[in-house]
Amino acid sequence: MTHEILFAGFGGQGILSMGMTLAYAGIIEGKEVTWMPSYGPEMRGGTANCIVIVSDKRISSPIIGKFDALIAMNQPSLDKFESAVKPNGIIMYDSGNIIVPPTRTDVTIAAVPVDVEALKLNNLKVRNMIMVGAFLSICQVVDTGTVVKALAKVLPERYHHMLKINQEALQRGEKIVIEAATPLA
Amino acid sequence: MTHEILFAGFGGQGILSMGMTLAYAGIIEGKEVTWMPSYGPEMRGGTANCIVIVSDKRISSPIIGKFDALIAMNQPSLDKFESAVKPNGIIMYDSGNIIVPPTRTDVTIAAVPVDVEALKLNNLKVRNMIMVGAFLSICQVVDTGTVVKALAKVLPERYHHMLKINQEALQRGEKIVIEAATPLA
Amino acid sequence: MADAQVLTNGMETVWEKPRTLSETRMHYCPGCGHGVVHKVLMEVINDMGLQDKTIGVAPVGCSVIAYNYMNIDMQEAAHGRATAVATGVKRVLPDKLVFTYQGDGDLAAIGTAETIHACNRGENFLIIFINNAIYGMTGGQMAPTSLLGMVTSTTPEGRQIETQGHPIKITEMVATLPGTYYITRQSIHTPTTVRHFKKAVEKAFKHQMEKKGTCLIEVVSNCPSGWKMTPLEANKWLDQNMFPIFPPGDIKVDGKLVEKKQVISQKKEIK
Amino acid sequence: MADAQVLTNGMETVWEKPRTLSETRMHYCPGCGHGVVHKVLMEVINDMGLQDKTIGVAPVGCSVIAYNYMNIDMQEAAHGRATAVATGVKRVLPDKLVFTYQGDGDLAAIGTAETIHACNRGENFLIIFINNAIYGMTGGQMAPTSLLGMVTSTTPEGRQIETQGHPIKITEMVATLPGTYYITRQSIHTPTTVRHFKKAVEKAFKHQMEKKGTCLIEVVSNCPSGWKMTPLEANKWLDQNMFPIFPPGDIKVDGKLVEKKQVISQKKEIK
Amino acid sequence: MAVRGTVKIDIETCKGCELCVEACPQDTLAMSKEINNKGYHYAVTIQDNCTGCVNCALVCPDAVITVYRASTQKRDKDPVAVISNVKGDIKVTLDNPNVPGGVGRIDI
Amino acid sequence: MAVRGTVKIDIETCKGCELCVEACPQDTLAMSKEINNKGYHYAVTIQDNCTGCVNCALVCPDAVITVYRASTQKRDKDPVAVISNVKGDIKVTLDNPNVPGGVGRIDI
Amino acid sequence: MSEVRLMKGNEAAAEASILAGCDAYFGYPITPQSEIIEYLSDQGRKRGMIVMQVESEVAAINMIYGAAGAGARTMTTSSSPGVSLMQEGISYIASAELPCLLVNINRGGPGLGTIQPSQGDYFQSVKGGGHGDYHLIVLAPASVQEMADFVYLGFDLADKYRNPVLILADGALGQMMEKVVFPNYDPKAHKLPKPWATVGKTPDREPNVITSLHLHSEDMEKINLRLQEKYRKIEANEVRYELINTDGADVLMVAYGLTARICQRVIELAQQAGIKVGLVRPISLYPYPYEIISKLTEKIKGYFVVEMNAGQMVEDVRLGVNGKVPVGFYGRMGGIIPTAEEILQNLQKFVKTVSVKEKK
Amino acid sequence: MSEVRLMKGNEAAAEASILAGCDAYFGYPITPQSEIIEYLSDQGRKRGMIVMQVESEVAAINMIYGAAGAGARTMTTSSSPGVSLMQEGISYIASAELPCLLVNINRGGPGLGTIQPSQGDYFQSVKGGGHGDYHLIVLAPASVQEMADFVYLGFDLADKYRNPVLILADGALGQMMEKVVFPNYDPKAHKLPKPWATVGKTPDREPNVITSLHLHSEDMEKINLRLQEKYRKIEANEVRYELINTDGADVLMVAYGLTARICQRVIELAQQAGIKVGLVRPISLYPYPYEIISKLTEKIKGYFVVEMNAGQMVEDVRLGVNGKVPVGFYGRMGGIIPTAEEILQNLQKFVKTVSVKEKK
Ligand SMILES: Cc1ncc(C[n+]2csc(CCOP(=O)(O)OP(=O)(O)O)c2C)c(N)n1
Ligand SMILES: Cc1ncc(C[n+]2csc(CCOP(=O)(O)OP(=O)(O)O)c2C)c(N)n1
Ligand code: SF4
Ligand code: SF4
Ligand code: SF4
Ligand code: SF4
Ligand code: SF4
Ligand code: SF4
Ligand SMILES: [Mg+2]
Ligand SMILES: [Mg+2]
Repeated sequence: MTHEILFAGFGGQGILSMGMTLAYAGIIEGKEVTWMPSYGPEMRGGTANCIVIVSDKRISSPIIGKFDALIAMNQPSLDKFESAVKPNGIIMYDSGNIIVPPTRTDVTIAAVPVDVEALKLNNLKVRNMIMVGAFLSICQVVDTGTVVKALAKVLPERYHHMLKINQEALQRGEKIVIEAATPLA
Repeated sequence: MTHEILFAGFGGQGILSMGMTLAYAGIIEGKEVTWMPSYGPEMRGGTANCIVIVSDKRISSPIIGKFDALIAMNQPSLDKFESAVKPNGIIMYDSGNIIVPPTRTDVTIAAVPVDVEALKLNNLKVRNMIMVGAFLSICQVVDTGTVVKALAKVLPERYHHMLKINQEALQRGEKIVIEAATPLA
Repeated sequence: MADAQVLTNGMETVWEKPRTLSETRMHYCPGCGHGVVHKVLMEVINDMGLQDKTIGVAPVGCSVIAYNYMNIDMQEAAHGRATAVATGVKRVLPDKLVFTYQGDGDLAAIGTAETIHACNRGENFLIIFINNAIYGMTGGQMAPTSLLGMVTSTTPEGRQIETQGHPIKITEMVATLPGTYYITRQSIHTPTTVRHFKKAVEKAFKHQMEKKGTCLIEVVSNCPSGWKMTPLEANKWLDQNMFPIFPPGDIKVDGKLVEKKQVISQKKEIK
Repeated sequence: MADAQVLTNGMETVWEKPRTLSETRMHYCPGCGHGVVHKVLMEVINDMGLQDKTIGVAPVGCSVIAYNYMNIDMQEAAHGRATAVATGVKRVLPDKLVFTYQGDGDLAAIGTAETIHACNRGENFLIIFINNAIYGMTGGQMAPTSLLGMVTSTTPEGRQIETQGHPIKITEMVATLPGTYYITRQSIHTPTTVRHFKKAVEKAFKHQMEKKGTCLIEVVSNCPSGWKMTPLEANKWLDQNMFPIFPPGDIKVDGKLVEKKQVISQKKEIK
Repeated sequence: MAVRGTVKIDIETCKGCELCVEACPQDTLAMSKEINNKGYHYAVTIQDNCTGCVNCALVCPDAVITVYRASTQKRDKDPVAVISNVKGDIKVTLDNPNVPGGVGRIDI
Repeated sequence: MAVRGTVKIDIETCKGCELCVEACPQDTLAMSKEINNKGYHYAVTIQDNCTGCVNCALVCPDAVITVYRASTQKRDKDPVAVISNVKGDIKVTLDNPNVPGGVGRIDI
Repeated sequence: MSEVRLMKGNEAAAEASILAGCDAYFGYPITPQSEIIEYLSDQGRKRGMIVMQVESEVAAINMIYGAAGAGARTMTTSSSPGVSLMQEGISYIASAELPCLLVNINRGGPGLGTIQPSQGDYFQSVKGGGHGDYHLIVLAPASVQEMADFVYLGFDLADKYRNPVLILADGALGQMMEKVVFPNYDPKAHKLPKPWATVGKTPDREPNVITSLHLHSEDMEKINLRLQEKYRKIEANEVRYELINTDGADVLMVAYGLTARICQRVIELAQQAGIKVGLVRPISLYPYPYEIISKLTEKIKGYFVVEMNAGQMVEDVRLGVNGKVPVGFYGRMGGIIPTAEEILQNLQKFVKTVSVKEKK
Repeated sequence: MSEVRLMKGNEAAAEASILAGCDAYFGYPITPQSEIIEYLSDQGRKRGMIVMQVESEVAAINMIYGAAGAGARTMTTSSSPGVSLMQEGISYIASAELPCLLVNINRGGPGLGTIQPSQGDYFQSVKGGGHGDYHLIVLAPASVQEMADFVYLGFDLADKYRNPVLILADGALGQMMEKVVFPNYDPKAHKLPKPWATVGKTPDREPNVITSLHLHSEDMEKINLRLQEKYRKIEANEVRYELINTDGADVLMVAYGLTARICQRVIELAQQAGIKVGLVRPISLYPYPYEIISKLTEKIKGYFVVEMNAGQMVEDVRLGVNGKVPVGFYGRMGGIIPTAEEILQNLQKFVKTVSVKEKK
């Protein structure tokens, strides 16, 4: 099984680390992974995106034009990449930031209100983990438990007090999708 | 007719300008010429030499390994290039500077006491023109008259008062060889 | 525009974006000093009517696409070579006005030789030197002007003398060269300093018209992103940490070194 | 040897060629200062017993084959890059002694950035800077230190400020950098100045052993060939024309700038 | 009381750096709670006590602010808080008589 | 009178720059009229009044000169011209009593 | 040390250089390689490496010269414009035969260009961007693991041949993350003695001199001949390549680095489309695997080269092929990475032309 | 102006640049090209050219960028190590499409090497020593007359294609004297308008910008494609070569510059020895005369390349030949100029092998 996922959004939304965490979780589960950022002009701000491939076998090209899933964290990203999702693929988007939803009818679409959920957890920094949790509940690329382990690797020591809240965020993300499962299916 | 001549000696002996004057004279007579210095390491002093080719037809290679004539102004130059003269060629050398004369028997050899002659003219700067005069009397590459014209071109204006003494030197050079003609032949 | 309802009838416009500054939105991070400098520079060119006479040279650095913002003819130079490029321009167009717009990495590291020799030849152009003590564009590495102990991505333990030497005061160095005419260190983090800076730019262009030689204006500036601060924090940090090492004030005026470092005048002043 | 008959029985040798100077005949022109500097340098290394601890770096310039004369390990550097090469050497061999031997073209033109940044980092080595106001090796072109009005093969009408700028005083410039510890300008055209120069070299090596930072000794030297003078004329010209622009004396001692230019002591002195 | 000056802010270009807020001697400006299309909180006027001193425009890196001043040099007292162009629940500060008035705040 | 010092000159390495001649406070040295194998006139001693002051050796760019000094510090007057190692017709200058003696000429 | 880590290619190369016992690093920041100097500024310094951010690339390469000449394992890294600035220094290092490791994280040119990945520096790397006849040993990694592995290999080859080694990788390889395992590499066991280094002349030997100057042509020609002899030896011993799916293939793609990875995907897609293609992946770009390319001509209808440039390696492939089969090319420039799909499309066109030819 | 003068190649190039209306020269001394800067410092300045000896080759090439961008005819000259230092700047100039003239008086490398003549910078010149995909138009004179003539030609081609032009000549061509005639060349009639130059923005147009930066890959690729299109045009229009004695020849030598002159002597000697050889002399090294080389394969038994390097142009000849006939090579390095006699000797060996092959 090979999963080819695109994470996209504003710089500063934690796009790259979302992908990195997922990739690390893949490694922990003994899979092959690549994480490929699109590094933009040498300036702060702007948009950021990364491709993550998690696979059971050796990964040939880390560069792909079509994706199994798109995680879009802002409007421009959704607009730009909606058409790059394979038929029967998945589009997850941050409904707090995205006003015009996707229009494709041949893919699974999930609107995730990460802001609202993050506020519930009293921590806006975990928005991206809520999204990851939500995504994994739809597409089990790796175990959420592994993601927590991966976070312990990805986060520098000084942030390890944040592990717990991130774990909660992941679970929160999983849960809301399950709650909303029927309308999404 | 093509003449391939090598001038060689110490830097400062006017080796390069001897060749240059001859080449310019060739041009004035409507011939093809090349003048090729061997430019040594980027330092003052040391040895200097140049190849001059004067020909009636287009000159192919300006680089040659064998010469019709060698004008040697010091011992190392004579030692180094004696063997590079073609059979039946000419070796002219400054007998004031060269103690061990050439040993070849298949070439015309002329020892020219340029110092002595220059002293007679009361001008040590014209040694090289004495040598050119001597050479031309043996091998008429160009007319000595043309050489005088060439000098007017080669010498910067501020040295034009030197033209007359150079002309005398040329003639002096011609004369001593003619005087010595019998033993040389 | 949301402010359209604000009534401005019977009012005169006392400040508006100069038309020499293009409509293109600048890519600089919020609060970055580059924008302020661009704005003032273009104001002066506008006010003095120099748009058709001025050629700008901006090398690689955050301001590499300054040509998108400055509505004048411009050349983008290789990293460190702005003064060489400007020499080429100015020598063939001696009656035009030329300025370079360089960062500290550009002017004081890779471009050191070009900077010093342009000043030594007294190239008759203006050097605008944005000293933000960091390599902004490439993501916050140490610059030659980074302060001792300053944490950057290549000095995670702070800049150490042993391996990285001292912050270099190249402005003071070039002031010692007879080719330079007007050398000053300015900043643009408060309204008053912006006014002073503008005066300095005007002065430098006038000197250039009179063919006085090289003028250099160092702008002690910020890099909120590289310093990892908010713009307000950055400007405060600049005031407290940069100024002791890079004190503002004129260093050379009318071809003469200013004996005591002159502090920017405290008296009230308005445009 | 023709002098063999000179009687030296019962006499002590008070000066002989140091064994650190190789037997190879030097290629320098008659009277060229390079030879004197080589000799003194090798004397010091000999006297101080540093032959096995010293690595020299000579870049392109007339002294490019200094390695043929100096009986120590040496590296030949690209034109202008001697201080960069020396940085590489010294950083990996911090307990060895390193010096560069550079001409004015090398150190003050193409190598300006490397010179200034090595000094700014306070690289713990000695820079010997031979200022002969000309590019000797390439046949007498203008150097950055050529005097105003000086005729060279690239300034046939004399050096003009307008196109070639002023002779650059890079020694004074690097003295302002905190990384430098001992900066002095010497000459070697008379017995006394040779003695002074030797003292300076000894001092610099001692500072290096104590890891004090960069030491630079500028030697105001001659180039009889490039200047088109006899050696005696050249030394006289040096005295009369070079010294007013490049006054001899210490510029920075023990890490502190010397306030007034100290003139080389006039009192009698013998080795 | 007549309005002495006013500013127009291009809120879509504003990057929310707050430098103008800091620079305004009248506390005329504040940051919106709303964000613009680029995701920045932008500067807004929260009082109509602007003197047209230009400080805000001088420090604004993005040349976002245009400043107007009343042609007549009438100087009234008693400023009144006029709230304009507010999208969120901004804390509105009334003109503080202790704030130095006049035409330019002095900074070093 | 005893000889106080003397020098040995490697005439084949000498490049005839004359710096030693200029530097010698005793006028002990002069240039030969003859040339060596490299074509240079070389330095020779023309008097035996050398004091072993080393000046000549210090300025010699080619490290051609070795200097010896009498171990005893006897100082005799009356220098005598001793001509050594002369190949050509060199003009020999006798020691000039006006030349400053002593151990080092002061130059700047 | 056999822990599996997720790292950027740049970081992997940096970590590997620490493990390879690199004594000293001198460099200058430039995108997309700055992670190397940043990683070393932290980890390298902590673990005893001399790590210096210096005034320019020109200074950096000449510091490498000095440090290598003094016997150190030493490395610099940069990206295209910075590498161009190093060309004089590289020529000096090659001429003086100093072992060292250079890394070029290639971005799009010419000029300032773009910071996006490119393979536009192929010619500069393999034909010699500097003056004179010299060669770098050039290695082209295709994965993050190889970004690490080629660092040890590079240092070892540099020592073995007293020759500078260049790792040429496009920007994407520097920026992407993959898993990487660091082997047990004992630098002490690998570092060769350097009796020629300038470390201070001891009484038992003549002075050591590092130089590339030989004023007399005869001497310089001797140096040139010695270098050429060494290059022949390198060409005989150090050619490295990978053959993927070459058996039974009608057409072989030739690609290195990232494009070789993408071509592997092309093979998968082509199989689905019923086209029999394989891949020759040169690992050493100098010495170039001319021989295998020549040999395989006997079994195939054509070669199809894929690069992120205007077609530079094509010349080397053609030199290997020597007219025996047609050589096609597809490339993208300016920082654009071609997708497997577009390569396939162009490959199909090529397959058609060579098949038509065959029929005639 | 039709006076015949005796001049060094360097001086002839310098004089020609004055006559060609070169507005500004920026350079740095280096043997064996210093005569150019020296001649211009005297004659150029006197006759109104801006002539600057500047701090380094790096500065010089960037001043060329500035001056060319400001619309001037401009030139710099150097020799091998100095040219290596210019590679970043050259890549920028090529990318920004600025017309200018560069001259490399090639000496022996690599490294500091020797100051004697060499053709060792062939690869650097024609394949691109700088980063990225670009080409210089490269002209190889073979006489002092051409040292002058190619200066006008070079400036004109530079203007026509907005592309840097390089004159590549070995040191001997710079140092040797031959007669030279300067034609009547009116710069005003040749200089093309440069509406893109940065001379001050007038109200009637948008700002002119000289840049090589294109942050977005799509934009950069467009630039790359435009450049490639230009190169195809140059390849179609500007190939220059000379054929000497090719009719009826069994073997053709290929040589450029000074070696082409020597090979003419070889032809004479070979005729005496009863061998039928001719010479293809590429004049433009880029664009390279592949086509004629390919065409002539039909009539000959082999090509024999002669260079003063380790065999760099051989690759281009082989690319032209494409396997049809054998390609031999003879070269000298380190500053040694091969004599006609030694070339002949090696040529004879080659002739023997190709004749044997033929028999089989
Ligand atoms: C030859 C070369 N080396 C390195 C770089 C990468 N680079 C681009 S900008 C820059 C430094 C930017 O710092 P600075 O000049 O201070 O400008 P700032 O971004 O801080 O305004 C560097 C190292 C480059 N483009 N070219
Ligand atoms: C990159 C490069 N540019 C130019 C040269 C030519 N070159 C050799 S030495 C030299 C200058 C010599 O002058 P200086 O450094 O003053 O030393 P000097 O010969 O006067 O002692 C030059 C320009 C070179 N070798 N390399
Ligand atoms: S990185 Fe720094 S210098 Fe660059 S735009 Fe951002 S704040 Fe300004
Ligand atoms: S050219 Fe000048 S510096 Fe060089 S050796 Fe001769 S005198 Fe000395
Ligand atoms: S013009 Fe002055 S008073 Fe008005 S908002 Fe701006 S800073 Fe405040
Ligand atoms: S200074 Fe300008 S950009 Fe910053 S908040 Fe104020 S209006 Fe916005
Ligand atoms: S040692 Fe002194 S006295 Fe003797 S020759 Fe030399 S300079 Fe003259
Ligand atoms: S100083 Fe030395 S080289 Fe010069 S003349 Fe005297 S002995 Fe000879
Ligand atoms: Mg900066
Ligand atoms: Mg010099």
